[in-house]
Amino acid sequence: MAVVDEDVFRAEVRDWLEANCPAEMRAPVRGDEDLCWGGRNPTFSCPEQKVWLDRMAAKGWTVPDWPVAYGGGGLTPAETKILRAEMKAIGARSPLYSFGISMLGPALLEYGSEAQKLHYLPQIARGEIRWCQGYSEPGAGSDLASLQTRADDRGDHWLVNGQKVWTSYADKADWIFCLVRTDATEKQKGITFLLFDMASPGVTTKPILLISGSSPFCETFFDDVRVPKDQVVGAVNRGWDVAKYLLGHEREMISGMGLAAGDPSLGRTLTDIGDPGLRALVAAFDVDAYAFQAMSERFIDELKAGQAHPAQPSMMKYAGTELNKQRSELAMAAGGSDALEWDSARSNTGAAARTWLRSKGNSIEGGTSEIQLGIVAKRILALPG
Amino acid sequence: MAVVDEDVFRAEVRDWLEANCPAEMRAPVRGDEDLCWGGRNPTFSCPEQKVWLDRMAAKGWTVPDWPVAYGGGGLTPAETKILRAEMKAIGARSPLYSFGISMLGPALLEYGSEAQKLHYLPQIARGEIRWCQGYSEPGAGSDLASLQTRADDRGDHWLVNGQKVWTSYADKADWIFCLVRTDATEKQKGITFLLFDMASPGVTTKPILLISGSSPFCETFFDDVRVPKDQVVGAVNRGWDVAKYLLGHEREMISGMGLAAGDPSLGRTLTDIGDPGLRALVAAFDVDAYAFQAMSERFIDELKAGQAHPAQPSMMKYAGTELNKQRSELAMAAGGSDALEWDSARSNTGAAARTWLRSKGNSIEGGTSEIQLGIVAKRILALPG
Amino acid sequence: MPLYLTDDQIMLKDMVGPMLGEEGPRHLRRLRDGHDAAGWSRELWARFGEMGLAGVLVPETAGGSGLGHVEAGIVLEAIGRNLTPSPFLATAVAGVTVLAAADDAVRGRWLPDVVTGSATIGIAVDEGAKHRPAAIALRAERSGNGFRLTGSKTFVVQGGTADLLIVAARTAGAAGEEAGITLFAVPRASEGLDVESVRLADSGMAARLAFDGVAVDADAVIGEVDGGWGLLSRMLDAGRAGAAAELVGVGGAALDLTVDYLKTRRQFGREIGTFQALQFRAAHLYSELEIARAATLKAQQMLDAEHADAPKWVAVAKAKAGQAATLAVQEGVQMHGGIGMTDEYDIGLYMKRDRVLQEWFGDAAFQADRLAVMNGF
Amino acid sequence: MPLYLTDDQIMLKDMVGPMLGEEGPRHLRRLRDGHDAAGWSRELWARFGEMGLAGVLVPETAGGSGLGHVEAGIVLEAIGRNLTPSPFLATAVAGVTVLAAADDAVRGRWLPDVVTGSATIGIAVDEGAKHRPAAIALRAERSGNGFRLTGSKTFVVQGGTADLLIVAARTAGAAGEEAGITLFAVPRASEGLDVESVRLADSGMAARLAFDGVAVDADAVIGEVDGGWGLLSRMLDAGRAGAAAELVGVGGAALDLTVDYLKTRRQFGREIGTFQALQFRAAHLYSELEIARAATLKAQQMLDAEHADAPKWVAVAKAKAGQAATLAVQEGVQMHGGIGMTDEYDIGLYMKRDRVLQEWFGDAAFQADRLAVMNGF
Repeated sequence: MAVVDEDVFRAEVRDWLEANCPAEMRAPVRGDEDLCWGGRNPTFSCPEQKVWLDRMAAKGWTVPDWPVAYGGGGLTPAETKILRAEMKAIGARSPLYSFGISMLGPALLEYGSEAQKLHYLPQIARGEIRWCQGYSEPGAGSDLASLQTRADDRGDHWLVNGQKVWTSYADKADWIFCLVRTDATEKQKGITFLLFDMASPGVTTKPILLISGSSPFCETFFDDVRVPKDQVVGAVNRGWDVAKYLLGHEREMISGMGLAAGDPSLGRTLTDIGDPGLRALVAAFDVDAYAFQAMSERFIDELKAGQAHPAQPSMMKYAGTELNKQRSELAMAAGGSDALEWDSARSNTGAAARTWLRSKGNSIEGGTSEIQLGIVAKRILALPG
Repeated sequence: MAVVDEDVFRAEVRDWLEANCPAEMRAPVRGDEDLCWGGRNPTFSCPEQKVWLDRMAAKGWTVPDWPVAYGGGGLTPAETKILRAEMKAIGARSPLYSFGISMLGPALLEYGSEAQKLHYLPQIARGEIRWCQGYSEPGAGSDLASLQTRADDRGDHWLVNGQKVWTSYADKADWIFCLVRTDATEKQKGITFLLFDMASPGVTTKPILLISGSSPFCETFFDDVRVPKDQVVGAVNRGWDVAKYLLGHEREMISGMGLAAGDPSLGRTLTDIGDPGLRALVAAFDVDAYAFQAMSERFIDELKAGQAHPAQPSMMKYAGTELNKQRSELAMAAGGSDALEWDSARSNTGAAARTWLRSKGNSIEGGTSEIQLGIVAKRILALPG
Repeated sequence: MPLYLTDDQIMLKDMVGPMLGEEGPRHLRRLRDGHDAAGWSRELWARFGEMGLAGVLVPETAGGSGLGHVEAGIVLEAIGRNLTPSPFLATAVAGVTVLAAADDAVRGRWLPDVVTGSATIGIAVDEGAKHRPAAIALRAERSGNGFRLTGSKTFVVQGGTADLLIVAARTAGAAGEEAGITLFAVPRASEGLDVESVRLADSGMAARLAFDGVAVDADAVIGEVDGGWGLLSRMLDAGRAGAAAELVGVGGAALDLTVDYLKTRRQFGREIGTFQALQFRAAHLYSELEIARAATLKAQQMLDAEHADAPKWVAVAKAKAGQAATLAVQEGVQMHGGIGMTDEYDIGLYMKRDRVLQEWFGDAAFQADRLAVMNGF
Repeated sequence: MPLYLTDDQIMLKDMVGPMLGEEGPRHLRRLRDGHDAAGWSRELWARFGEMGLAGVLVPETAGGSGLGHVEAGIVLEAIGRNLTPSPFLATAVAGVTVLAAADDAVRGRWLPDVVTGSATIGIAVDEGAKHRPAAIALRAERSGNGFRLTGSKTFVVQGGTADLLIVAARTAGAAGEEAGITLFAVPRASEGLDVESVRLADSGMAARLAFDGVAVDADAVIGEVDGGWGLLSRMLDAGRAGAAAELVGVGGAALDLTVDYLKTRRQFGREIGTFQALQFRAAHLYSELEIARAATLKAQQMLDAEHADAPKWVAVAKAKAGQAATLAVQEGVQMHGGIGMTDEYDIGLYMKRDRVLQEWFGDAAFQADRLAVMNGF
């Protein structure tokens, strides 16, 4: 796109946003309740939230770079970047939070049939269907491919039985994209990527209480769930390819999250570090925090330039989550007994302690630190075995 | 032994030491040159060193708890303890340093034939023969049992070919006790424990230069060395049993070395810790140093009481050597640029830097930290695999 | 004295361990899920009284068991292993250390009730978020026959249910000075004393206290006026050694849970305990905990022997036990993977308790600094 | 500016790397085993001059290459990887930073010789065993038209062979104060200046200097009298960023040696690189080194941009590169096992060089403290 065209587009976007983004949607997000997730029975924190979603969806700008035929905006990468920059400039909130956009969509675009794309993608773009992801199982963990949830071929339908875990917002989702076993004699090559309605008879969910308190995670149970045959994405028994594609996508997203923004110093956020030992620990942490910020900047720059090693996200995920856990530990130490309070108003119902405990999951979810180190060892350092 | 008998024995020992231990042998050891290693061509730092060795050997007190028939003192454990205490009380030096006493002796006492005991043990007790240990090989390392040095049965003798490494004082020793492969089709069960004269044709040695400078270690080469058939300790192909017995013995000795003596604080030995970060590191180290001292005390107490887990020496070796490396690192940091000097008189020819570099070997020699951790995991924690 | 338990001490261990182990962490869960206001069980505490455990450090002549810090540590290690909420550490260890030094009047009033398990004690020292005993600023000013206390305290563990509060106040000098501190025995139900109980991450309760000219008699003073630092330090050291013992229990249980998990959980077709990296980490953790246990026992023996170096060893024990236990719960959660993050599994409860014990009586960095100061650097 | 090398910078890297890599550590061994008095090769340094590397930071108008700290870092990383003894860091990075600020007289006298590689510079700042620049006590007192310098300096790297010494002296105030410091250009061959060269663990040479009323003219002053702290800091920061780059090279080479060893050495019937615990440690080390490399490049870019935050990033880079390189050499020796302890293998040489670079211009603890102070805590 020529610079002149860019300027024209930028001006158009700016005008449209000025005219269409409600003032309420330019205020900073205060908490989960301000996020719009859409779905069959959407909850809106205010009428303007719905207006904003509908207007953006009508332009295809909830998914600006998807093709227009699938409900997207059909924008080029350069145009998408301009749209995001202009939204950021006026503090516009994201109109829609959606695993459909971030996770299922890319899989459908890559592996879905034309019919599937035309059916599912516009629903996602308009926020009509809220999706959840059914990968993890209690017995599988890091060994994702050892999953046991079965889909038996019953001629005109699949019969699904089994259990998923760590299904985020399963209790609020309309549909699930799910890995199921369709061939028990193979490991990776017996897995299929299936879509189905969470309102199907036989689906139940149960929220998971974490050590930090309540969570969006659920256990999800399937008891003789009937799924139409055409709801497979990609080929039967080739779901692992789809999953791997998405995992790479997700890992890249997670590894870039929260990177390189603001001053990473922990010490600057603390009011009084009286203890010399603690001060030394915080000073040493700050070195690591700044250094990792530089690494994040480098990683993002290399990613943009196509220079990053494909396994580098594993290194970033490992280092970033371990650092974040350390930050939480030190913040707790600095917070002392005040930070131990669990449910007082003074402590914002134990925000410090809950954040600290929640941070422990960072190095487990999305591939444990051990999994990431193994990937780095084998794929970057080319160690044998 | 009744308390009365103990008192009588103590008085006898005290009188004998008073009369027989030369004044020169009551002065603290200043360096390697003050240690008496005996051997065919012994070097004595002063005539009194020889007098002291001869008198102690005549009493059998170089090996007080060995039987009299084998050149020992025939003392009971209680008597041995009294002798050591009385020697310590007057600051008497050990009359003889000897791998024969500390390593070969116990093996011969346990596995040697009566003829071997009568032949070799008195020579050891009198310091007439200096022994070295031939276990490690360049290709073996932690996998000791994969050794390749061959002893081929030639009817009336063994023909030894191969190479050993890390042979302490091989260039000064008269005889070697050595693990050799007598059956190439087995691993542990093809190893034999062999004794032979280092003056045999075909034996050559080459000292090893370490990163810290010169060392007592040698490479030792065997080229068609003929060894009489009766110089096998234990059964042919059962040398691994002997080696394991000795390794346990050695590990226990190493893990008890330098333990629980004096104030372990590093901070107290430093004159000026101006940097607050370094001070915090030293303070944290001191916690570990005191705590490990308590562990050493506990370990020794439990060992004496027969309560220590048989694999506990592995834990002590691991923790103790890692701690010692850390101490050296911090001592270098505290010593700053002064500690970097390598060959100046001011730095006592780089004592600080050489000690620091030498400490790196602690967690490698005598079984690496990795080997010890594996032993703890399997034998104490009973982890599988 | 050899650095291992005597036969009598092993007997005590074999009695207390199974007693608390029968219910284990379920006891804590029951209190927590029932939103118990005290956060600990009066029933169980009465049993501690009957068994002579509440008076473990009290001389037999005063109705106690006449045992020492080693024995108190055995009880605390069991408490730590089972996460049993209990007034034991604040009352029977720290509190009793001060009461033993009190005049007949205070001692006579409180000690018998403490020994039987019918009265508990809260330790009111900290005023800020971090343990910094020399920084005490709560003022006690002479008034008539006694004193009036004005100021605030925080992190008074179980202060809301305590019958008696041991309050460290400043009668002279300025915050930061060791001189000028006086200890007072203050009934919780005193006029002008506001008590706010807050629940902590481990589900236990701690109080924030506001003293608004609380009047106490002269005989409420324990020890010397202005010269309370020594007694305060002895109380804190008793608490520190006790917390170290509980931490060893917390860390030991976390290690055991984790090693069990490594032996049973299968991934990639084999027990995860066969993975070398996890084996080494478990072995390192074992090593750290064994060392912490030795350091803790050493500190307790030194306290029992009233050795001059006891404070050094106490600092070492609290620091090392804290580090080892923290490593144990961190490794525990990580090696458990996702389920380690769920409330359903116990490992997270150990992580929460460890954090509270870390802070109580000063964390590892505080203890290391104290050790350094005692060593003159 | 993206945080990776530009094409021009990659070209420089591809030129310098192979040039020094051809001999690699054998170059150092040759100098060492020949007991070379200088500890570095005049021949190689002359080549640096010819190639424009000695003048990398010198403007083209002054005969230099007019490049920046990123380019200097590329050279230093290659120096680190190959353990090449070189006056580059002291002379072409730290020394030149000060010379650039000197009056025409001093600049004109020294800069051309530096650029051609025929003169080298020694940095005389430290007076005690630890880097503590504010503690400078060496006095410079006005005397006639100039000054007389009295006091001592230590750890003047390559000071015995340096033609010019940059000496930080105190002209006012007391040791510990940043004000009152003045920088002087002092020829090594000055009367009253005693130079003792000592060999360090890495086989390089450093000097201890004793100034006994050494007389210098007024125009030997570089920058402002009493106000030298800013320029001194800039010089030290240039040196720190450079040392960080060299450390990244040292650590990177140690990692590569170690990974190669893990792939070839067999134990228990397989390559030791298949052992999970070693794989994880190698992967962690890789991660640390990548982060250190990023931090170092960031610091260099900030220096080149003369950004106000450059000193912070320099502190971060020196600290992080130091830690990562130290981890690399420690893990390297340990994973090599016994042969890692022998002089025959190179890994130990990296360990020695790492230690010297750690200390030079302040170790990781010093830098972390500096960062904290800059961040106001």
